[in-house]
Amino acid sequence: MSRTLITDAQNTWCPGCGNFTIQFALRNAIQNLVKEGVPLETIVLVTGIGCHAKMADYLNINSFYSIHGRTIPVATGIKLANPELTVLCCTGDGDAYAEGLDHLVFAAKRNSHITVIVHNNRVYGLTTGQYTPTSPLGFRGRSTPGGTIEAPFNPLSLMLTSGAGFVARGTSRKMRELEDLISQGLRHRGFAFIDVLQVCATYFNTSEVYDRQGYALSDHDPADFEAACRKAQEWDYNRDAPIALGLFFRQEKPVFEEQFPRRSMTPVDRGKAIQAILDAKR
Amino acid sequence: MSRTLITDAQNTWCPGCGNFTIQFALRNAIQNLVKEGVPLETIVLVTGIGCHAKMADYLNINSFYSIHGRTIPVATGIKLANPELTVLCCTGDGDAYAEGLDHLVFAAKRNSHITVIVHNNRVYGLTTGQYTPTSPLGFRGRSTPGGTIEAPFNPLSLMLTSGAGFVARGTSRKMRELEDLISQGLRHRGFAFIDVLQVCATYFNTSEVYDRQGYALSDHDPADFEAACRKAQEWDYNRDAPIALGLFFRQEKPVFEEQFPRRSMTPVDRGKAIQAILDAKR
Amino acid sequence: MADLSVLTGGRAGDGINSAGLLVSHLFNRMGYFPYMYFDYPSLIKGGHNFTITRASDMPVGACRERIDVMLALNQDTIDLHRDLMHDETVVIYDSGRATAEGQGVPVQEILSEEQAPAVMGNSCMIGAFSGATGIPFHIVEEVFTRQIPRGLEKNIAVARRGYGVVKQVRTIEPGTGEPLPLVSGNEAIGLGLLHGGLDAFVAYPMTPTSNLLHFLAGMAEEHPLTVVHPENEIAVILMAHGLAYAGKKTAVGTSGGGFCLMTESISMSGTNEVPVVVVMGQRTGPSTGLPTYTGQTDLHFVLHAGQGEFPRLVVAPGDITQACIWSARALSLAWSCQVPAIILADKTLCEGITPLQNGAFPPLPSEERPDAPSGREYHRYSFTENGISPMLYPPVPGSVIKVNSYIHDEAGITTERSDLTTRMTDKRILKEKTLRARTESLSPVEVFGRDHAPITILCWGSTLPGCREVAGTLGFRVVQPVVLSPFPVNQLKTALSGSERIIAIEENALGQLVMLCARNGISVDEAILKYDGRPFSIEELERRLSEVT
Amino acid sequence: MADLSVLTGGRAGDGINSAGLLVSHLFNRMGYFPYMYFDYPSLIKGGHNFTITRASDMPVGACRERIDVMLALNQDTIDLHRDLMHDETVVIYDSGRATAEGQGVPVQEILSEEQAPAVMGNSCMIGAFSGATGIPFHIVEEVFTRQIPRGLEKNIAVARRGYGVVKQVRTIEPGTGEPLPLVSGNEAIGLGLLHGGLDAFVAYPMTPTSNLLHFLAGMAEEHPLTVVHPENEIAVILMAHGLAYAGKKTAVGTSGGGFCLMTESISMSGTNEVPVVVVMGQRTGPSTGLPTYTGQTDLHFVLHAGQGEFPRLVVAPGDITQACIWSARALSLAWSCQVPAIILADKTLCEGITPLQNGAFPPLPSEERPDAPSGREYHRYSFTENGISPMLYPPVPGSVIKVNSYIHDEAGITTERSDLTTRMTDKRILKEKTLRARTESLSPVEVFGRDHAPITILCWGSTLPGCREVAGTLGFRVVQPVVLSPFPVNQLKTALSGSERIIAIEENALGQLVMLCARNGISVDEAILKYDGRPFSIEELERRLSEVT
Ligand SMILES: Cc1ncc(C[n+]2csc(CCOP(=O)(O)OP(=O)(O)O)c2C)c(N)n1
Ligand SMILES: Cc1ncc(C[n+]2csc(CCOP(=O)(O)OP(=O)(O)O)c2C)c(N)n1
Ligand code: SF4
Ligand code: SF4
Ligand SMILES: [Mg+2]
Ligand SMILES: [Mg+2]
Repeated sequence: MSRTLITDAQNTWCPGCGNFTIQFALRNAIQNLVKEGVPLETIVLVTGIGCHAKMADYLNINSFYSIHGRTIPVATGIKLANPELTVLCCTGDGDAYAEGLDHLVFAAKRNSHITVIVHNNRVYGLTTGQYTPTSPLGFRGRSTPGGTIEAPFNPLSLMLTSGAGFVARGTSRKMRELEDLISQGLRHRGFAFIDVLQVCATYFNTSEVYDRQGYALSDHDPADFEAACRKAQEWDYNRDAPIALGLFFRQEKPVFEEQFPRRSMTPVDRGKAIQAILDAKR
Repeated sequence: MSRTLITDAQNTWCPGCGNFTIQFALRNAIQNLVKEGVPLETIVLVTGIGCHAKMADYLNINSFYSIHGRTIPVATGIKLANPELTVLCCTGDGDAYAEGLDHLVFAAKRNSHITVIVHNNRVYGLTTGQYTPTSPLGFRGRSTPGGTIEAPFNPLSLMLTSGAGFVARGTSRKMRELEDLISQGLRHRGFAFIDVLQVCATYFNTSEVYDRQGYALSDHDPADFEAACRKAQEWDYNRDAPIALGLFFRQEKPVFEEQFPRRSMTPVDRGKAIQAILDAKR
Repeated sequence: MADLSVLTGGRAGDGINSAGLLVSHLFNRMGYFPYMYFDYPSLIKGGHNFTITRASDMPVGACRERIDVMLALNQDTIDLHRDLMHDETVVIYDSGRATAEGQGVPVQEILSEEQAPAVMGNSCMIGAFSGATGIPFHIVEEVFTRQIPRGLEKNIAVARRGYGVVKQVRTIEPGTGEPLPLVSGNEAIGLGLLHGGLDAFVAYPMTPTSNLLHFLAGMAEEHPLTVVHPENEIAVILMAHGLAYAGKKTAVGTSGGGFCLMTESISMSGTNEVPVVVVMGQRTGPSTGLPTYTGQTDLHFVLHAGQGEFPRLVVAPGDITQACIWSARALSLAWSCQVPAIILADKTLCEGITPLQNGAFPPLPSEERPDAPSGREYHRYSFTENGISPMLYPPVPGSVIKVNSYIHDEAGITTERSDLTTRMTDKRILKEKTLRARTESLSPVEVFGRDHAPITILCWGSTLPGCREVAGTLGFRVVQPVVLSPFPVNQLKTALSGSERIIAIEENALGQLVMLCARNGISVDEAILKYDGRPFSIEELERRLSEVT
Repeated sequence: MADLSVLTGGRAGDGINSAGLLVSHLFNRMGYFPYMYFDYPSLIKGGHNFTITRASDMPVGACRERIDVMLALNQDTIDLHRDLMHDETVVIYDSGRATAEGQGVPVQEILSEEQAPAVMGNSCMIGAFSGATGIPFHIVEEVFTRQIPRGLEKNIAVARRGYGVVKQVRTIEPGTGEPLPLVSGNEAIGLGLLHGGLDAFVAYPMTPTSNLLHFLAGMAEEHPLTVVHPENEIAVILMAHGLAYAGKKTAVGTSGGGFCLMTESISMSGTNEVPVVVVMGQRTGPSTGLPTYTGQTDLHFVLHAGQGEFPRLVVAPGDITQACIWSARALSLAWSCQVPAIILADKTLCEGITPLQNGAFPPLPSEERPDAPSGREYHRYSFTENGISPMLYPPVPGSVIKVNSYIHDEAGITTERSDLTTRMTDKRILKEKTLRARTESLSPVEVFGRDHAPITILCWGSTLPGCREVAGTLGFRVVQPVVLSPFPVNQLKTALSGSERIIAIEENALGQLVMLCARNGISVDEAILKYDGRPFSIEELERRLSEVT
């Protein structure tokens, strides 16, 4: 692999932004994949719109820089088109948990073979700091100057309930561990969901909380659904509590895209198929 | 209450359709509410588009016959406008679980004080029988003639995870019990969710299954979240299993709409507010 | 006989659509050109449904207000359609369900005597219809054999009984035509797309294009075609974007409400140049409107849907053969020019059934697209003379393929530079030119009727067959732009030249084609508009035309 | 002095917007009319931001390509804007961050000597600016006192130091105007809506209208106003439907992408007659485009968005005062005619800042709406002479209030009848007439510049101030339709009458107003178009106009 994985595009994330960590963790995970023999050109990144989404400009790999909230159906479409491709999404919490939540639930339900990395900074970064579905209750953002009146939801629980076969949580405060989770996610045969607690240096700097409360999951069996649900509920994205990091749940299930035809119809196929229909309708 | 609750509109549900049962259960629940002193004119029904949605034509009460998938935000808007109103949705499974799933999750998260009755016939009725998110795996609908490849999700679990404060399941096979659940839902201060297993006589006649597998929840404490989650998982909307009917979970929480101002600004208020801003910007 | 109309009516759920289709097939076998219109409200069982099959020795595609044979499966059919009957209308009715003047068929009795299930009642009525009109029974047998997959023998037996209980009151002489395939507009669009190279179809059900989804889902059972019905229309079009980005020719189907939800991604297609093809079946609006009725009210919406300015192909086929031809072309042009394409149909076209003429599968325009440069780094959006960049799909060893909804540079990296912004818009303008040139070579404007006639009917979409027919009678010319974007102004002017009077016919209240013409310097003298959800009948067209000519 | 431009530049995150605003306030206090343009890329920190404050003794609203004072907080400011400098440009720069010819201010040193935090660096530069241009220090104190809520004394101290370290190189004579409130377009729209009776505002953030959400969310902290930011734009507009159904005057805010998601419910508003008001701020498209730059590319999209045909109000204010006036009117007209209304703005208007002229809050047109009949049963959609039905909100004892997205009867019950379908469309046509009459009484077309001048500039939206200015210089007339739907054809014709040459000016590639005029029989001779995301400068307008006149 001679190509560098970083483009020449000027990086415009704020100093101290957690996206840098995610970028390097992801770059490393991709490099490892390539080392293992996955051709780089078979990897495709889909992003939404937001600070997180700039990953599409910064990583020198195939990419589909989509619109706000709409990474996942694009990724499923790509995978459907060609199951040889490794398809991953870098999406924001505004993107995946608000604007386009339904797609996330359905990708889990279908077990679409894509990896979804949520840059969960718990704020809308690029639109200058409004609350998101994972902001804590009382969060003072620009659309809620007096503090939000909505408690956050728990994306891990939601994904477990929706049927996700790979549910993990990392943080931009721990790059090695994150790299490892992403690597595992990319290797998982089926839908892989990684909620990354990402620090937004400008609008919601949670470094201290994640450093203090975060701990690595251990003594936990990722095959145990009940245990995963319990662990997921330990921290509700709101109140102070220990924040488990690592792989919560993994289970292989039939993959959505594998149940579709691999080859396309040839022109001769088409002619015959059309003729057969016409004949039947005479 | 002199007004009859049924309009003159010609009813066009198929013979044997479970919607009739829901209609009468709902009518009775409303009548009870009115008997208890809730003025009929303060009740508002919001429906989506589908067979279920014809309820708006058939019940002689205030109604907002919305578009496909979009009952819930309309209902929240109405409740926000006037918290004196009792606002309920009759929505379909295509409506609430596919087209507009995100709104359902967010209404639960917000604890919007509305009652959502899902006519869950596990099929798109009005568009002539396609699978929905709660159709069993392998369901042969018109868009999936060879059978679906997606397992259903479990709406009760999803609602519990999303923070719903009232989660219940009824069936069109049991009108009395359904009436009771609806009555309770309408009285619940906050978001009330009722999944109604409704028989579609034409495209998915599940009467026999519901009659055979359905049983009334008993010995169950609706205040116990864990127990509710377990009970909800007993049947996965797919394989044969006992189907619990009744109130799974209930918990009071702060209501979304109560945290907004009740009164409007008077013209004098407006003048002053505008002047104050102008002065500050000089 | 040259023109015969049969109305088949009954309750929703009684299989009226299939019964009407069998009637149409009988005419098809007899050597006529049938046209079937299906009228049904938005409900599943119990309401009133009817079909009108009109058969002629010329291709037709609109109904008359005169019914020659009425096949009544219930009383409503008799009561609701009296105004269509004339002195010689042959009425055949199920005597167990209706009373009328005409010939009653004791369907129930026959079924029980034949130990046949209730669903075979229609076969009995079809038999009676054939008997009364003198269609030879071997034709009935032939049609049943070809069209009724299950319980053939019993169906034939029941039909034979129906055939026997009525007396022949008309004679239908065998026509001269060969039986052609009878297809609906939805099927024609589906076949055209397949011919055009369709790899994948994604849709969320919505009348009037749900049946296109059903048709292609059926195809996918037997052929390597990817058909997906996802959670909603937003997912639909975004999956299409993903599929197309990775090289699969993809179309989606919807109607107005679903189309609204797709507009954001149509605009994305304008910027990211990923070709998506949308089959948009109009119905009566606004909003939910009349879901099972027709209209031509969305032309300007589809012409302008999505923020920003970008080229798009909009074609509005006027009949089933055009639907087939232009669906293939739309897919092909979308890919050759890397633009979004919209196939604008309506309920009349989508659900009407007529024979597919020969020539519906012409060779496709070649998909000229520049090759990717060898040796140089690949840029998804490289500037070229005609605005069309080389389009590759992953995986391509050594190449990075980036598409982007932001304004981007040639490589697909986001930019905010003012010069690049202008250049990318200029690239889109160039693409529109290229698209225009390519559509212009495919006769985007059709002319029918009397050459150089001084009076011209200007129409678009599904009103074409009716307009063609009345123009034939009245000696008018018919001009129909099939391509509506890029609007073929010059061809249209040529087609209209010499007209002394141009009369537009549209099924909307605003005269949307008239508006489009006016904007392009073409003035229309008169507009005949209708907006009750029902297609124009021949008589209505004649009446309204005579009022203004 | 009659015309002075100050460019303030630095990195995103350096508070350039606030610094530029303080400069504008200084001019405001000095008795001038400032106009501030804010240019920033879509990122949070580090990229290059700049503002241009132009001050004049006449109201202005567009920039010049000449900068008289440059306030450079970093080196980029110097390097990127050299082309705007002239021989006498006064350059003031933070000598710790930039080197340039001009007067350096040792901001860092001053701050540490004053023990002031880094954020006060801008105050130091503002002080230096005032010192160099001879703005009396008491004016600086006055502005700081009014505009800087926190740390006032230290800010003043720091400014005083800045004031002292430079030498005065220009003199700004006090002007004669009274200080007016300086507001942004977003604020003007918000204030107009409040004046118009706004009860609730619902929005999902999207540039360039996010600040409208922020502004109204701030208002809601102190006043009984309902402001909601829900999960996405679909929820936004449907909540608005619910709020409006229950009697609350509601507006929503968005830009192109979000607007796409709202189109389905705009169409619903066409059928269910629930008034919703959408503030639509255009930005450079298509798709994500350039999120923080401007454009006028969505006119036809908003005119036709949503399936089906229905009346809608579209107003495109040209400056901040019009934005205030017409936002109030849009809300009021939407409610009086029960139609959807769109306030079409763009980034230039939304985020530009100028003084709000007196007269921005005229009395509202009266909301004439028929009363509900007493004694008779209430019907939400009863037929009336002008198409406007009595509108009640629940709860009304004894009345049932049904709204419906299907075609319905007067009571709001679904119908599929052809006669009712036609009548309901006719009702919508009547409503459009009524809406037209009501807008016509509010001078929907504005005329500026020289009376009866033979050359007319035709423009719409935010290009107005620039056009007005160059027309003043060149002796042209300016005609601006503020209302774009129902299109005021007659008023526009009157306004244009006697023009020998009509030149349209638009920030798009297609000439969308030109297209709209053509459709309405008004032909435009020339179109000057620009589509790089940046607003026209005065010089550019003059240059382009001189090319064609
Ligand atoms: C349909 C639509 N609505 C709104 C926006 C404006 N917008 C752009 S990015 C963004 C929020 C992004 O938040 P998140 O997904 O959390 O990303 P972050 O910037 O925090 O990484 C929004 C609302 C848009 N581009 N499109
Ligand atoms: C945006 C949009 N997409 C699709 C449709 C077509 N449509 C009408 S009803 C319906 C399905 C209804 O299914 P469900 O909500 O389960 O209701 P049911 O008929 O089963 O009661 C669909 C897809 C529509 N009206 N609007
Ligand atoms: S705003 Fe937050 S998320 Fe965005 S680049 Fe800055 S620090 Fe990162
Ligand atoms: S199709 Fe099913 S849900 Fe619809 S009316 Fe008939 S039985 Fe009821
Ligand atoms: Mg975020
Ligand atoms: Mg259903």
